[in-house]
Amino acid sequence: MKSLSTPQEAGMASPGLRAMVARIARSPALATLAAFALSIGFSLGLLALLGRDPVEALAVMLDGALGSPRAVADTLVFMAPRLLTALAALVALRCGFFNLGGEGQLQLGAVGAILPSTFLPAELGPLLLPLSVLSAALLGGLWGLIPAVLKLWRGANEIIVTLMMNFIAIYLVKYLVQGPLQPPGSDFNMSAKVPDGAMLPVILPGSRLHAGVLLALAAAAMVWALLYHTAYGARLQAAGLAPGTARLLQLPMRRLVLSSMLLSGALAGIGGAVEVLGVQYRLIDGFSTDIGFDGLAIALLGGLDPLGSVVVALYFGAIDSGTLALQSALSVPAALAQVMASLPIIALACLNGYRLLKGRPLWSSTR
Amino acid sequence: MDPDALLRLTGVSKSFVPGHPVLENVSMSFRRGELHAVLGENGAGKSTMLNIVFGLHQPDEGGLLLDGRQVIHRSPSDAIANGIGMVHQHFKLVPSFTAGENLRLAATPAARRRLSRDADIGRLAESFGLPIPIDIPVAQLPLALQQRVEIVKALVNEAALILFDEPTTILGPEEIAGFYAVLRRLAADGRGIVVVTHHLAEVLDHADRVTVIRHGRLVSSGPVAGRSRADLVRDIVGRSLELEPLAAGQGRADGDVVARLEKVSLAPRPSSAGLRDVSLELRRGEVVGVAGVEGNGQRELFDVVAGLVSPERGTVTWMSGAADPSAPERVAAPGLVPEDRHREGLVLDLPVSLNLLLDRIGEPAFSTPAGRLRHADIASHARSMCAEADVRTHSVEQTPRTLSGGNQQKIVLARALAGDSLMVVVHQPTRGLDFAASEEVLRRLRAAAGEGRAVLVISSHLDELLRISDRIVVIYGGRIVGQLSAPVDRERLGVLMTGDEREAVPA
Amino acid sequence: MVFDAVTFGLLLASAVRLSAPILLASLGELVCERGGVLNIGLEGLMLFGAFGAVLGLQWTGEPVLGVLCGVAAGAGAAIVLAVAVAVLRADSVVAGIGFNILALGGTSLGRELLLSPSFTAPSLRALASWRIPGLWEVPVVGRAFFGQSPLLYGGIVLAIVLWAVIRHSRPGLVLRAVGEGASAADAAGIPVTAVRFAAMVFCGLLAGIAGAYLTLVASGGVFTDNVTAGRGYLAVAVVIFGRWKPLWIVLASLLFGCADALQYQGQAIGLALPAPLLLMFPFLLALLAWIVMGRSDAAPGDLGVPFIRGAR
Amino acid sequence: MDQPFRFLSRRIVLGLVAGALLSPGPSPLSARAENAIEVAGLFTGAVTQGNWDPPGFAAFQKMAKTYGFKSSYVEHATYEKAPAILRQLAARGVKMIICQSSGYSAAILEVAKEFPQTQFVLYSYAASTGGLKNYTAWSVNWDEYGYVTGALAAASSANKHIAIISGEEIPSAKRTHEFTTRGAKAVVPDIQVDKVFTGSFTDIAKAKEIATGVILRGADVLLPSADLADAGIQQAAEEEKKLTIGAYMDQSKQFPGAIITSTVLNFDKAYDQMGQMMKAGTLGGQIFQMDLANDGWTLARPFQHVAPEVETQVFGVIGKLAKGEIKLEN
Repeated sequence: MKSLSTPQEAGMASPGLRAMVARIARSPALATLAAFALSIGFSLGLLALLGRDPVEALAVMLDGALGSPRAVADTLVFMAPRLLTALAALVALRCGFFNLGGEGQLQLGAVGAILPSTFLPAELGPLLLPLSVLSAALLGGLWGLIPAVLKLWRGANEIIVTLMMNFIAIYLVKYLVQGPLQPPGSDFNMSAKVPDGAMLPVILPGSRLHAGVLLALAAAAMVWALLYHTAYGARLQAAGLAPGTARLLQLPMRRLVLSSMLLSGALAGIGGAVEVLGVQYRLIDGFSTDIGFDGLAIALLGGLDPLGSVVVALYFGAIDSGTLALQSALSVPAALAQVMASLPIIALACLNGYRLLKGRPLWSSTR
Repeated sequence: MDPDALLRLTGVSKSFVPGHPVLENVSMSFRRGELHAVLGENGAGKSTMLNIVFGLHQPDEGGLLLDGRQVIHRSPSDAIANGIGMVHQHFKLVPSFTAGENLRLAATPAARRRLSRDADIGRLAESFGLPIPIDIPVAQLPLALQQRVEIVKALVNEAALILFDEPTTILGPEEIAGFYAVLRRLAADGRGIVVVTHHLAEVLDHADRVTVIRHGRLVSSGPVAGRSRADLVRDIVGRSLELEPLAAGQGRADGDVVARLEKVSLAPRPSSAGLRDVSLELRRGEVVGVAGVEGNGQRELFDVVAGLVSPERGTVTWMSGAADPSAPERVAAPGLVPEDRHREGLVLDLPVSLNLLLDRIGEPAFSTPAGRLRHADIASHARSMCAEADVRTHSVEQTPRTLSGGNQQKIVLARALAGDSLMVVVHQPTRGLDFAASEEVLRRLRAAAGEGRAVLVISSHLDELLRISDRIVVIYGGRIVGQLSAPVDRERLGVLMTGDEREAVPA
Repeated sequence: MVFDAVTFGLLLASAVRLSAPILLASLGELVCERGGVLNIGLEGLMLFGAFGAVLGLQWTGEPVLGVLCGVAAGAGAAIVLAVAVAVLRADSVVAGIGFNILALGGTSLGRELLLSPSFTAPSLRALASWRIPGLWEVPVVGRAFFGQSPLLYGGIVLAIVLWAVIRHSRPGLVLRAVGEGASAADAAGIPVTAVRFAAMVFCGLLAGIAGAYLTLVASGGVFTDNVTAGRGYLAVAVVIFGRWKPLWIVLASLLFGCADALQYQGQAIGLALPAPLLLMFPFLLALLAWIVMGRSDAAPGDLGVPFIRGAR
Repeated sequence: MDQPFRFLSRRIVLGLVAGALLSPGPSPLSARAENAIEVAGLFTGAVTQGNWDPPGFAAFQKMAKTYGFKSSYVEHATYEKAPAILRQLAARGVKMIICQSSGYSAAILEVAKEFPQTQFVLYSYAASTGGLKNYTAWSVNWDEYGYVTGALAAASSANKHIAIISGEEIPSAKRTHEFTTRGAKAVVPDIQVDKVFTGSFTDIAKAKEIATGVILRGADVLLPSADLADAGIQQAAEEEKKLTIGAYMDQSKQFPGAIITSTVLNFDKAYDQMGQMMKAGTLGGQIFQMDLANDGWTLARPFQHVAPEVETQVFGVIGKLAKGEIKLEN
């Protein structure tokens, strides 16, 4: 173990690289950008490997994501539920609760969104929409409350519990659409179409742009105001950042955790409602392609900030509509979208870990 | 140059934040057979220096010479292989492991053969004169015994140089003498012993040589013989110093009772004694000190008096006294200064303004009935609190993470004293603070009593307790074993703090 | 239909077979978690292993080489994840989730690029079941315990070996120390980062075998996208359910295998529960286990905490 | 409160870069104006995997080549994304979009009315085209398919015990189970028919597990109806030396020891018809039934592993169906 080299030589494996990583890691903006740049670069390289022209591919993606009003509408429509699950993730994370259950809460929200249409008379007309969104929020919120209750009273590990509850929710939806909620004479595992009154109205004629996008943006604004401009938000942040201090000052920890998970679940639930009432108009088995997990990634990449999340959610929406265009125009395998969404998460986790190593994390997980 | 040196530091510099060196060009040496004390204020760089020697940190400049050869300690394993052992302030023991497992884990391959059976380990520890129980998880041992495990760990690896980081804070005055006797014996066998400490008396009584570090720079290093207390203090603080009298014993013992504990008990836990039938009265205008060796129930006492934990048996009563005749039944929550200000006192990443007002953020002055924050009012109120408490920030929007320890503690103290509470409970109020900040904290606590509050100071720092308290109670094994009024007899206090040694150390 | 001896035998054999991939993966996860790393990326590691095994089979035509390729793929993927988590201190949950999505997309891309859909697998019988002469024909339990894949027998042997190693050997002591008190282990001269790295790679190795089992033994040499279908997440739950003890984990995986098997044999004996509810059952079981057992003090003290030298 | 501003700098930078990156440049797609008619295909899974999408995709490619269409396709087109994909393709000017799954019908019914210039085509099963002029469906007669395969299995079973194994419990699968049972009972009245769902169209391991189970219970002919997971059922039959059939395409080479015959869907015929009608401009508002009588699907001959009488018997049933001697309607 004894070494005879000088201290200067020691730890100089590649000073240039170290310095660069350190510089990127010192600035959150740069780190996030670097994570995105890294993943975009990697994906383009992958495209080249697949025999596609990366420049053309990039152009196709941009065109598919933002090239026309319809493309922008698609991007926004993909963004809306993801933004809502991101807000859900960040509300819980800010309170120190690692909620990986956004997917399950979204599924339950989707169930909640069609319940009023199923059980209430269609004559309620436009009244059905607020009722549906409310019921989605309620069901999602209750689903989110379960892991919080289990953690507070049984000491259950929220990571495992929320993960398991995702699967339970997915199979629950599967069961509902193949049994109780399936209308007779249906060809496929899905619920009946909701009446017009329960649909989120299209706000840009000729496109899919529906009012759910506004709902999501309003939710982002609300969460922002809640976090930074209310006493509740201040307590929530304190509880998440320094549970010991919160205990000393006798902040109502249980109430904070429960309410933040109720809110978190409700937001994810509304995400499910937005997808069901704005896009599908019915509950379909497998309607969500990991929207909940996307939300978690967005929240982290957005610096656990509501407005940052809007920007990153927009990026995820653009990737979704862009890779669709890529698929249909250049027949690029669909799996590329997953690779592109996953890379910034890993890159950012590494950058943040490196900062932690140097004592300055981007976000602090207070687990 | 020191020809007898076992280990020499040559021009060591280290900074964690660029431009803020923790150590600057420090050169010094440790010798065989010698007890070497290192003195300095908190944050002077003593621990960093030890950590560099032990391979926990790497120097930015300079290096180490072991027996004249350049060595690099990239990790503790390098240091251990080079015959260096360290007893950390916060013990580096795997809490769920037994002493036997901990020793086997830490043993070098050469030493491992002697440790294959628990009985061998027990015998080996006894041969060093340091018997330890080897088959129960170390977390369940008293701190003094955990320390012993740490020392045996270094001895098992045949360390030629053993570093101790503040080893006596967990020992009672009686135990300290015994502890130095052990160190003396280890040195006599030809080992080098380094002790980082705050306590000048220990240094003058036991050390051979002393080194003083101030603000990361070496101030003096040489034999203890011929040094005086005042002389060392000047080296440590940078000026000669007369401690301001804090008027201990000036408080009134006849003020209204603000809080009363009656036969309060909490079950003991691993590494803590719990509380046993503790009765205590706190009165307005009086500073009560709680003396004791760490881990004897201080934490539980803090929690119970603060109202954070309900006692399992016994009662705690808080009384409003005559403070608020309009609402005599209302009892304001006590102002609290916890032991660990980073984890329990502050929210390091929220602005100073919120930190100051977090417990009152819901009051009408700071948020609307609908819960919206009145940012302007919060900021102006926070600014006035900062001014009053001498918290030095550029703005109240700054986060405490960017402030010095002293400023951080002032924020916690300002919040504790801001309310109309009649009682302030503080735990280790000056830990980690430099001299001036410590004096300021003690002065404010004394002033709080002068204003008519009841002040409870729980501390393991005897000097500060003696200076500030009107009355000192001694806690040992979760029990109040004695009560002394100012002026307090230091020796008597020491005897009480050690309790009944046969009961405490089941060795 | 009735619940007769034949049904019981079938259920048992089915349960044992279905528990195999979960058992193999959770033994890997166990080593990781005893070393302090909560490896949520297990699902992704299994996927890479499953893919690598089929790729190896297509390249070489040799089932055993296929398994080896699966192991190599699992371990290789684990090295990438370990660089992120053990070396760069990436949060293991965040990085793990990202890694799982990457694995889903990456193996799917790989399948399109590298695997031939028309490949006909050679007989995998030698790998799929190893009928112990004489014993496997014993009624009821014969098929369940003496006609299984050698990979499964290997898993059981491994569980026993792991139990002995973790409890009674120096590597086990070091692993536990890193998981229980990383900074203490560091001060004792244990290279914490290296131990965690090695634990994760070992986990990848076993996840690779588990993946190979899924594709080569259970699916006859075919890789489909998302072939793991949540089994990796379930394996993480099994480790916790099994209290971080190898032998309990064997039992816990068997229990989860039973829950899975009930789904098939249940339909056959006329248990009229809808398939999704039966599919939900193992996950529900994992959740209920939590509710019943509550917090465990058996969890490694530093589980999920990135090691930062000097942090208390 | 400085929290909102802590991320502001990052947001600005992100926004600027996103803006710079995403500013609409020359649109590569509109620039690629060619004269060839563009057609597109939508598939639920991968076009290189399983026995449903690959033969359909091959027929699609062949058709595009035959008629000189410019073709593109989207695989893994989930129902969530289907409306967006359809709109994207139609807006781009794709003239014919072929969707190879009955699950897309909801998306077509929603989107088709917005794009009268584009023809939407569904292959698999559809009961109605919702009165749309630009929606055409090729609908396999799955009732007949079930009846005939049921008869085939019953005739081949030595134990008088067969099983049909499906993936998810969808209405069409339940209907197929019903007709399979009817077909089987028509040939062997006291036959035992096990009907099971694996709950997944993709999990081969589960399908294989369940297939092994029903074999050990005594079934000796297995009818696969689980898409991608069929492979597991056929493997189980091969390993346990029992019989099964190939589905949608000739699979006798893959499982030579177990396949009696394969149902071969005449994708080529249907897709060619699509191309032809597209070229002629005659698509719209119709449903084409595909059955045995019009070569919509066939059984591969000769049968393997069974006595020659079985083949005779099955084709006897097929003959009666053609003549209307057996009625399938409820």
